[in-house]
Amino acid sequence: MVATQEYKVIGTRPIRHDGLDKVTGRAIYGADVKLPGMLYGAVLRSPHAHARIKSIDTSAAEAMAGVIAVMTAKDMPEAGDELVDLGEGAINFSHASDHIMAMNKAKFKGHPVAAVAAISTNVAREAVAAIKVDWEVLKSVVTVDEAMAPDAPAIVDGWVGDDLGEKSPLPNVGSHFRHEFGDIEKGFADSTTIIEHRYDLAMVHQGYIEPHNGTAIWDQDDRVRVWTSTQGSFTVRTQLAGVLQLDESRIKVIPTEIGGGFGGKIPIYVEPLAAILSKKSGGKPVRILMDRADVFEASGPTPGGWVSLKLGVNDDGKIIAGDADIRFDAGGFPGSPVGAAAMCMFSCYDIPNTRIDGWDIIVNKPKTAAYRAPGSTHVAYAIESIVDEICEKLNLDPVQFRLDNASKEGTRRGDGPIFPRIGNIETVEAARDSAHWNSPLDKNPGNGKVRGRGIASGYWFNVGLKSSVNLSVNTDGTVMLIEGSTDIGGSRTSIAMQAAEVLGISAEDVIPTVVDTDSVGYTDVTGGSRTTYATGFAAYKAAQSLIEELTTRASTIWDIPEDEVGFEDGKFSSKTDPELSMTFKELAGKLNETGGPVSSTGAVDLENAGGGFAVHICDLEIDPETGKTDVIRYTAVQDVGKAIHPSYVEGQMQGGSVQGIGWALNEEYFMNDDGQMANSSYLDYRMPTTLDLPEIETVLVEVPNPLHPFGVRGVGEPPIVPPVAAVANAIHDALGIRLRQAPMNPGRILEALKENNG
Amino acid sequence: MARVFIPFALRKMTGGATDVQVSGATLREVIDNLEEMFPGTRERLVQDDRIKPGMEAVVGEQPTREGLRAKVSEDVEVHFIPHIAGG
Amino acid sequence: MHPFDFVAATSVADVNSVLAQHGNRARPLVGGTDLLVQLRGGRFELDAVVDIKSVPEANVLELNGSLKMGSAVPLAEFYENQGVRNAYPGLIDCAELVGGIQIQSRASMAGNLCNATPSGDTICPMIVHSAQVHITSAKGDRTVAVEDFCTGPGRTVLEDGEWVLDITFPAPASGFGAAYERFIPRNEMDIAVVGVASSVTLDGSGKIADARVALAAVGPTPVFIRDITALLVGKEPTEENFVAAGKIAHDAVSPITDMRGTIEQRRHLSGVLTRRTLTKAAERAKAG
Amino acid sequence: MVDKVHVKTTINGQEFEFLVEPYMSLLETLRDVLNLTGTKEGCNDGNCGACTVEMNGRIVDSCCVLGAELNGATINTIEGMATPEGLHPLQQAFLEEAALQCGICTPGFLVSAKSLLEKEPDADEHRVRHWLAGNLCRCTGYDKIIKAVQKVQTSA
Repeated sequence: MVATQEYKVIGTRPIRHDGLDKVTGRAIYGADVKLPGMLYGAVLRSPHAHARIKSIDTSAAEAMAGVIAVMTAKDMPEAGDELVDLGEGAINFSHASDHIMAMNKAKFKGHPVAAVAAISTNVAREAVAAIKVDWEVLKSVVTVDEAMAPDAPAIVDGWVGDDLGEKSPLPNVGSHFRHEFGDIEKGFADSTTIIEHRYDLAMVHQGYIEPHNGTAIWDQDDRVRVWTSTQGSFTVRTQLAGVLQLDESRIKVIPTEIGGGFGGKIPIYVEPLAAILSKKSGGKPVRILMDRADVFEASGPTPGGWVSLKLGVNDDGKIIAGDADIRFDAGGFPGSPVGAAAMCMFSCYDIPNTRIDGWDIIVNKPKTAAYRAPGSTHVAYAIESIVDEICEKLNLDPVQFRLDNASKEGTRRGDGPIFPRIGNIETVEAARDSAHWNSPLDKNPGNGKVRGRGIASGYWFNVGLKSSVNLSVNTDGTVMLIEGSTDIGGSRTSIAMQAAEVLGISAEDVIPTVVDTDSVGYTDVTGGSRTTYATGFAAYKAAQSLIEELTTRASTIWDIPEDEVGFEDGKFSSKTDPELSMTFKELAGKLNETGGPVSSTGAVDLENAGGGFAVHICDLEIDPETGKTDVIRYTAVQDVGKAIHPSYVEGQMQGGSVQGIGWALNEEYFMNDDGQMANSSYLDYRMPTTLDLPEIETVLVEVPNPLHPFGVRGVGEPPIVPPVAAVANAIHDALGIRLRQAPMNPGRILEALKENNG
Repeated sequence: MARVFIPFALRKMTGGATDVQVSGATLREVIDNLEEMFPGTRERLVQDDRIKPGMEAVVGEQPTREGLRAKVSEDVEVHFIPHIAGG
Repeated sequence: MHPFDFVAATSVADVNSVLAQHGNRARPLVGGTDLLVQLRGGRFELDAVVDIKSVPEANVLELNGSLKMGSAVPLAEFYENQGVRNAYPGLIDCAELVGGIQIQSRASMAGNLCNATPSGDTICPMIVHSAQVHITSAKGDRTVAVEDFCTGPGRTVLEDGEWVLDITFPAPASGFGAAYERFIPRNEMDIAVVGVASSVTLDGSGKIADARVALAAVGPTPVFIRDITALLVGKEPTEENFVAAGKIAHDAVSPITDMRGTIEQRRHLSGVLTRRTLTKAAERAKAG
Repeated sequence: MVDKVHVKTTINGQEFEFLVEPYMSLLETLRDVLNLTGTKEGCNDGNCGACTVEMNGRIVDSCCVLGAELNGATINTIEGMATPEGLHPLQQAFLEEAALQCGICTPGFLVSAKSLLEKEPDADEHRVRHWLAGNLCRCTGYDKIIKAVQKVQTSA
């Protein structure tokens, strides 16, 4: 299970470089930015889920003492109405602009309609409260099924969605696509066991603790500076350029530390409003912070919706047919991750005949964004539950069934392409061999409660994309590493460690800094589980160039040909004269006599890192009288490629697992009849607390990724995929009921028990 | 010849064929030749001389990072799939 | 947020004077864990808040047979008092589960009572302990039983200028036991889906001399069910009788369906938790 | 307009004297008036603990306290946890155990955990989890946070 290659730095657990600032309160996050002369912004948000703006009267706000600037959508530049590639996903800037501030119509509760900059937050809020909007409240639709009704109100005016290559007659279809391979009818005809169910999931939020924020200066030369906590400063720059209709070179994005993202801090929200208010106030800095309710109601949660799945199995216990219909609510604009969901649908299994329909449906809820393996958790809930049911029905061991049907190199994915070398089987085997799976579970512990165990698999892609790194050598033998990947969970260190490994120095001797968009080459978002892989690869390349240059310098010092200088184990030495040898540090001290500073650049644009697989095992205890459920033991097994810094790999697995557990048990957007989220606070959104969890055990399966010099694979996303299904299967093991609606909260458990008992 | 998998939404243009053999040394040539075989397919795959936004071309096993310039070898599979993002 | 003045009161007279001046545009501040959040959320506006935490009479915690608890005594101070722990385990049940430690450092039972949410965790336990609320104002003092204090969601018997100075709990009778249990989906930090407080007093023969059951989050105010008292008095503290009491609770409550639970779930839980808390209260009564 | 309130207080052992708007929370006062931005806002309604500080010996959510209440009070924030001699053992353990990812909840957790270890140095795992339940973390799943606290307990 352990990669065989010997490393000096990789695989160790150094203290992260930014740790000291973060445990002392010194680290500067978005809300900590304070600039001289700064104004404070506030946003007026729609109180209605769906309403036309008949008029807006900002005069009272403008007249208030201390108010410097007021804006509405009329102040937003007109943006192009076409799809533009963002590297990580595509965007329609006209929709983006309308999303950031509603032009004619609020499409979800919390949709911004005006904003104010004032001398204090309190004045700004009072001014916002003084803005009068004349609303025409429209019927709202918040579920996929409501929004697809022929008489549903059209949410995006003029939108016509694509339905399998034709224009959709329904107003709220963002798109409908299909993947179909093999002979699906014959597959089911040949099946001896067929199980079909629909699985519903509520919309859920990433739940990062730091609210969105943005501080901007738009100066008289039309240069815009923006401070924000984001997963991708360059992505923010591209989005701002599109929405503000400026050249990218006029925009400088300065990323602050970021308090969690999980996909939700890729889109922009308040940043362009701060910029426009700054422009309107004569170039004064303007800071806007969201509050927690804003975050829930008006940032980018992950979709709710449903997955209807039918699986057919033959007498040999092989899945030979799979037919899925996936419908996601995109929010107030088209663009849910239903595409990725479809691509993950059958990824853990080798199924010859498959059909997948994906529907992206516009509803009156916040526009969805990515959330850790977006879409994959939804489909895993369906397929892993049905696989569990098949195993129960046919009396098959769930692990052996997964092994017998496992996708592997050469398997055709549900969306068509063939899998390269993947670690699915190794991961299932590691789960099979884990201490947890082999431990007994007392299903009736005698305290009136019952226990159950569930297992589930999951898959995510792990993307590659673009990253840039600059290195420069200090004369004391340390190396500065400049990168553009914002660090959400220790990536500075995992990237620095890769450079250190190449340079033969310690992790501490590589000093990483995340810089603004003016100061390093283009770098895609910290997301898609790509950062340690792609930015680490860029660091590797930059370090290789550094060694090349330093080899030249050594040859200068020793006055021998370059090709006679070797570099191994952190030492430069002559291949012919054993007396001539210098460590990296020694050579660094002599650079001033060899031509001055040495620096290098590494830039990559990588293919996907190959898929990552996770298998989770969940034990839980249920009070059948109340439906109260507690997870009492949990193990996450995952193919992680090579773990650069194992502590932070474990941390990703633990954190993703716990988000998934929260999703399974309690988290949801609870919508009231007016299309409004009734529980837009941490109090009622019910994310897991320390007391709701056991230790999260981790098993790292290290199958090195052949596409990366150290074998790195993305690790951040697969851990959120299996938990919902693992919890569902454990509930079934405990109570004999199958819950097909998430969250599987105590109320639903009680209802199901009641139905079961007649 | 590359084996080009036709996205479902385009299968009307290919008479229902799910995959077709198409010649071409680069993705651009493959798509051009596909257009000759099945008029109308090109504009569904390409915009402004690039793969359409929101879509990725898989040549072999992975989405290509080289766009229409991607080399297409004999017997390789070509797919057009939705763009993969992540969180 | 509408700007308001801050007054740090050091005497009952200070508080009375501010409240007399501003009427319903002023309120006492103890923990702030409800008040400040509600002000910030625009639930209502105030012109003044008066901090009563430095008023000596609001800070008493006197255990002298009965228990007198000032309205500013934070939950943490209450449950850290060993004498109180020994005498009133049924109150400790609720004091230890409001919010997290941070909230318990500040919030008081009187504050919880005056906030008057139907789900308030400490109100029902006070009811089953037959607690009396000491209300004061510039016009004079009066006393109200806790079960009569809340009149609707967020509404109480307090009139403009009045505030709660302290709450008195009678000395636990011999053979008295009480317990509180709430149902929440998580293990902390939640609002009760249903909360039930029960107290049982056993006579010398082990029969029930008195029983009080009150439920949270199943009606517009905390619900004190006198029918259960009537059912149980004179009976044995048996499982069967407590199940019957639970049935009464199940039928007597009038919950709503909202984000925290459904009508059916809340009725069901009312029955279960009534049985459980009566059982626990009776155990404590036997032990005590 | 309302009058500002005069506040004299001790923060991290140092005396401060300033005027504050009467309606400003302690959190806003620390961050916007005193520039002590180590205390973070996560929810502003007492449900995440990111703004935890110690006030008169007890941990509180500073979003649910008024700045004006500081008068005469003693406050300890994350900024006062390390001394010129070095980090607090909890800070060191959080670094060594990788008990933070994004770090936004970290100051609140550290202030809460410090208070627990001072009051109940022998708290068992359940009690540690119970004490810290008012502090939300979304990155770590809490596992490494609990281990870091336990590490300090066993090495003390």
